[in-house]
Amino acid sequence: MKKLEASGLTTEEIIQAYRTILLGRRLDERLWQLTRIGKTSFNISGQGHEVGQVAMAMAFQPEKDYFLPYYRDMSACLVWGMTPKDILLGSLGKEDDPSSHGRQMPNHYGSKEHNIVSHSSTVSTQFPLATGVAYGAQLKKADYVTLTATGEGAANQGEVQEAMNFAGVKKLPMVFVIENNGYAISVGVDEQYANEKMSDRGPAYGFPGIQVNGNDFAETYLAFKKAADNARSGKGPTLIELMVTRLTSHSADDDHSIYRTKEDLAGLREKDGLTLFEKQLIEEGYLSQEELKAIDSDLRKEIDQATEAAERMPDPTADSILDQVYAD
Amino acid sequence: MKKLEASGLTTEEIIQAYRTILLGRRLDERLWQLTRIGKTSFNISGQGHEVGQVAMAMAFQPEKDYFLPYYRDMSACLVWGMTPKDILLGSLGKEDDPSSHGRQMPNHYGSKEHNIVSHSSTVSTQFPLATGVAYGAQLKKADYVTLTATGEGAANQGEVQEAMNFAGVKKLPMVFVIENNGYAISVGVDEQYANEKMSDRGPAYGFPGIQVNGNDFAETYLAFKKAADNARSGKGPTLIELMVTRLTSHSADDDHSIYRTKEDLAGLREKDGLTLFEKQLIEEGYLSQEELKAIDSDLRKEIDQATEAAERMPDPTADSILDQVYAD
Amino acid sequence: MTMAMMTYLEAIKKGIEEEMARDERVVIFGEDVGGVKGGVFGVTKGLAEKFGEERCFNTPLTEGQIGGLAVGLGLVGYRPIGEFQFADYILPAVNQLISEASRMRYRTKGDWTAPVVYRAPYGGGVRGGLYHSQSTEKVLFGQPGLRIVTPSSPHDAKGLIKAAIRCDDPVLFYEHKRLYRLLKEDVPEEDYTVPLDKANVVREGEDLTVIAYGMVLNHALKAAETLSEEGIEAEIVDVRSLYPLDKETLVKAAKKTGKVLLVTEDNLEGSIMSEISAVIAEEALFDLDAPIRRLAGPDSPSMPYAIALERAFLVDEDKVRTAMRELAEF
Amino acid sequence: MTMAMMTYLEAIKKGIEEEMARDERVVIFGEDVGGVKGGVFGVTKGLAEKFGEERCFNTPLTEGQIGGLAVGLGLVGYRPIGEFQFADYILPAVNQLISEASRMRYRTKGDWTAPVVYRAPYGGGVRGGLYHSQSTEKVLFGQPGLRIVTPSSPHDAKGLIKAAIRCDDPVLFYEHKRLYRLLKEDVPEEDYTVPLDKANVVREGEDLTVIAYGMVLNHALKAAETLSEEGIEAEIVDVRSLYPLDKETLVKAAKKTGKVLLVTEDNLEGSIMSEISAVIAEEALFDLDAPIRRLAGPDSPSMPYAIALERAFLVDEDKVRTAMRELAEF
Ligand SMILES: Cc1ncc(C[n+]2csc(CCOP(=O)(O)OP(=O)(O)O)c2C)c(N)n1
Ligand SMILES: Cc1ncc(C[n+]2csc(CCOP(=O)(O)OP(=O)(O)O)c2C)c(N)n1
Ligand SMILES: [Mg+2]
Ligand SMILES: [Mg+2]
Repeated sequence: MKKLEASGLTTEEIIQAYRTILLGRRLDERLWQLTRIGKTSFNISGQGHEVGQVAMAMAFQPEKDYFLPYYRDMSACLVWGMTPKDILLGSLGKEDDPSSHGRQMPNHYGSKEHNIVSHSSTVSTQFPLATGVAYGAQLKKADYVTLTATGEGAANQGEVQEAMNFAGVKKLPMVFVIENNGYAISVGVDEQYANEKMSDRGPAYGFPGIQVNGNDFAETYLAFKKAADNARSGKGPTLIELMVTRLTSHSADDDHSIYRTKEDLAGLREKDGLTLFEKQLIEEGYLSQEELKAIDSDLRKEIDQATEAAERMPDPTADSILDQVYAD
Repeated sequence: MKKLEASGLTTEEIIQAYRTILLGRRLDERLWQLTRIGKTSFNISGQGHEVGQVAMAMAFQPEKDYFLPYYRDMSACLVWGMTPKDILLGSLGKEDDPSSHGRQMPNHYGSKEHNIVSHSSTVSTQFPLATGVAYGAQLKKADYVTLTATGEGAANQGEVQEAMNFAGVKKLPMVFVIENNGYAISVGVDEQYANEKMSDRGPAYGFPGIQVNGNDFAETYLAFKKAADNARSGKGPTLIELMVTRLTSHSADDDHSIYRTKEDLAGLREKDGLTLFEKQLIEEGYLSQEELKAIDSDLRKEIDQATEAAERMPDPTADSILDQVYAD
Repeated sequence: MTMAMMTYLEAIKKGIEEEMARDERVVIFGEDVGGVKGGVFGVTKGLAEKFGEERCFNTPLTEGQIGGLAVGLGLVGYRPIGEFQFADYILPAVNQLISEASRMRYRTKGDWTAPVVYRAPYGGGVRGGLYHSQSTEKVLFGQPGLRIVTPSSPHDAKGLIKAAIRCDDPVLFYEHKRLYRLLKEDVPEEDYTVPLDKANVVREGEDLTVIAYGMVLNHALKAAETLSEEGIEAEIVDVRSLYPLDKETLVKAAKKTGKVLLVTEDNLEGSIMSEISAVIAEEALFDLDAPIRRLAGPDSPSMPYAIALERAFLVDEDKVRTAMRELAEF
Repeated sequence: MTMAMMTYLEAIKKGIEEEMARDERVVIFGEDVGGVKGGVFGVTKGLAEKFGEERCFNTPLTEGQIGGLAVGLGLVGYRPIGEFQFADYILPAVNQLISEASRMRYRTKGDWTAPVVYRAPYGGGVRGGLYHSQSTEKVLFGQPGLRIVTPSSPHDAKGLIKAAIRCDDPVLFYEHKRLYRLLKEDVPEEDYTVPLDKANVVREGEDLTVIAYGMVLNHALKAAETLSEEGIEAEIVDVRSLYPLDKETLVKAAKKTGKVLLVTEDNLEGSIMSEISAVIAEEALFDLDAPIRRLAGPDSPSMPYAIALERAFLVDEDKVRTAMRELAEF
């Protein structure tokens, strides 16, 4: 059975998925560059999460569904409608940054225009918020679905349980995702939780919990499709544990070579969903090696242009510091 | 099969259990009296929880095990070593009240002497504390076990999840209890959680979760015995959901006839573990009707004496208001 | 204007009810808030029946969730009111209130907002012991983006809750649980609001200025009547807007008499009165004829249960009167 | 006395290490605290290896649990140190800190106690944006039973953390993250402690009194040097004990010069400086020659990320110097 075809998506959609996955990778590489040369002060990266995130996000209807992401969700936000320039404006702390207008650190993705709700740095506070957004759908009799994400470490926060518990009680139209990359900064899963799978927590709140391999595009897409469909049709929430890989250090302030074993680090490339996805594209005849390359060089150009455009944009000015503390 | 005998306890122990169960009931009745006549301002009652609590507490070794109770746990505290006078001193807000020296509201049971840790009114804050007490056993290489309790509504608090998660990770020698009486003040379980059983949450944190019928003395005792043994022998924590009945209104400030159905209220007596226990005692030949009566009148006398003794004790004086804010 | 006699509690209930009738985006929830109980104090009694279980509902016993649920509903256009059963139980929700509600507007420069109301009964003198008596407003005070208000009369209770519900900012609305049934007065049946950002001079006087809110404000008002017979006339200001403060009114009232007594039933240190003192010391120093005096509870961790201890903690009418007299005679 | 050059960070680490060596009841934990990482700032690096994984360990990412775990360990005789990775992330643990840690002793009249230390890096100027820059001490300030301290020099850092660990009260220990590597000085290698309840006059002067702590205290010290060349001599007091305050020292220093400048990098309103102002206004009013002046961040919800905004928020050396000069010339 062909792996990508199993998703049921069209060739066009699969190629579009690939473009977004690669865009996420190349854009993040650009953010690291900007950090290294001091044009931004920080980056936290979704490398190794891209395939899972794109497959996840494609299962939703971004023009009406809400997304409450966490800091690694750049690729999912691209599917939801944010542009590379939007992301860059945030990293550069520019006035037109749709996430925060330069007020939050980089990677705090949000966009009113695209139904992507702003998140804080305090992990997992978006979970209770997401239940409010989802309860709004019930009140409005609207058929939008709400998706919210966090990491496997942050998923242990009490607020996450409280939110999932409420979602179970109200059968809210929503999907919870735990992106499990095995680490919370330096803390491995053995020190983070003792249950076998984080997805086990869904049933503990009265709804399904499913673990999926985030490097398996079709498996991920189908699991989220089903979860989104269930939510939309009134069958209530689902928790999905998305198994992914953290290819980089936790953030620009971290060096994972200190606490990850040599074997772990050496094995990372093999666990890179992007490479696997490219192999599948070629094997299943979607794209040739040449075409992959062409897409890559297209995207690099797009990112260069976006970077230039973003850099030219104005910074927030000191006199705006008290704007929008309160209404009026 | 005889129900009580199945516990494996001696005749003496079973009769002792009965005395404590009945003492809990009669003492609580006294607290209600004191409230009605204005000698204390408040009561919150464990009526309907007594059989389960006594069976639970008897599975521990109060001379070394720690207990972090919640406000309905009077009967369990009696097993742990508190006396009726201790309880009364608390309800009357007396200086010698071992729970709080008159500083907390009634029913906030605690006793340094008996390893019963003070609890706040803020529900479930004792759960994280209990993990600290239990981690202390690991550090000391001591073989005490830590028991902590809350209600099925309060068990949804985020701090409960965080504590259970930690206990799973460290395989702490402890037992968590959720006393499920079907109501959190007026809120029924359907509005409180959507999982079938609260005990399902144990496995979600990597350890066993067991639901037991708190009116079944032997079942309860054996489940806690096993949980305590497992904890003591290094096999880690257990969550036990103790199914009990709330025979009274939530507290002296509540009137449950407003929100409980007529059938629910009418059926309460049938769900009273005390009556069932007495029937079993007679059926299985532990005690005669006469003997039951004799015990009852003994206990009533004991409570009368304790009440008189407690009432004679001094109140805290205004000038002590700033004592023990800080050390020194 | 048609008037109706109402308690402080009824006035709050009426305000909520009117807003729910006028704007279907208003929803209310919390522990025991829905169903037939309608709150442990009965503020929401009848609302579920009137507006349906979708708009007035029970939540599980989880305050962090109450805090965040409100923000989420606010994001998608609702006017949620989350009730904390006691002000003491805001504490598990502090993260949501500070990290989310109070910063949503600022961190998106207004793209997303949290037009939510949190209600919480606070205050002591009800034999509530350490955890049913607290004044927790100091914990949330000074978080720009969040408003904190509290009414001290039935009239203000109705107008202020209505203003809070209509406000585009998150508002933490404190209700003094001793005042619920203690105060009763004529309240307009018409629609009116009380501004969220204005202190209120509730009594005029020349001899000293008392600044307070809640139960102790009512003590000051009573004390002022008896002191008036002694020839002492107190200017009394109800802070009402606990945060941000209405500095203008407060400073003006301080300057007017030159003698300032700040009264709170909370502990002295870190209370709202400390900020008010600082504002006055900054802006009215040379108009003062006496040191600014703060009257407050002792610095014990909240209010003990035993009668003698509770009394020792409480700032009662006598203590207020004595402090007023002393200051007037300074 | 043998001295060794140490940064503020090294001094804290050394203090913890010495206490762990001297008292095996001391245990330390938090997110990334154990293992080889030893904290995101490296304060606990090496402690797990030295004292074992039982005494220095990682917790799951759950601050409420960190707060309560510490109290529980304190109950059974340990001297736990819980680390919050950033002071911003104390917020999920506020309930445990206020409802449990700060009230355990009082609510049992000393039968049970919580001799715990909570460490938290606070403060801005590190491009940390809204949630890695906050001064959250105002949230926990004024909770009797809880102590809050913060060192402003390497010397005090070592002595104060040691005193905190030995203290029978719960102590919230704030560490300014900008000072971690910025300050370096000779610190005694011997065992010493710095009292938890004493402010410290760090510079004597006659013209004005500056009261501050943390980064802005260090700005004031530098500004004082240059102002000295202009003939202005500032008395500078490090608050150090944020709660309870050492009122005696603060009031004395205020009276000495009659001109008081209170500096904090937090927002103005509800800050520790407001309480200090209130205390001085109460106890030193007639010794003042100028209104008490507070210099603080603007009332925006914490510190924005973009450079121009962060700068606009921060109270820097220039702003402190200007305020000092203005007040001296008043
Ligand atoms: C409440 C809170 N505590 C601590 C932090 C610091 N912190 C940021 S990310 C992180 C680890 C998160 O790990 P995980 O949830 O597994 O997500 P990942 O980064 O691996 O995707 C920590 C501890 C924070 N931001 N918020
Ligand atoms: C944090 C907090 N929120 C709310 C309350 C008010 N309250 C006290 S008991 C209670 C209901 C508890 O129900 P449950 O946990 O089922 O225990 P039960 O009383 O039924 O034994 C509530 C809401 C509280 N004490 N603490
Ligand atoms: Mg992770
Ligand atoms: Mg219950």
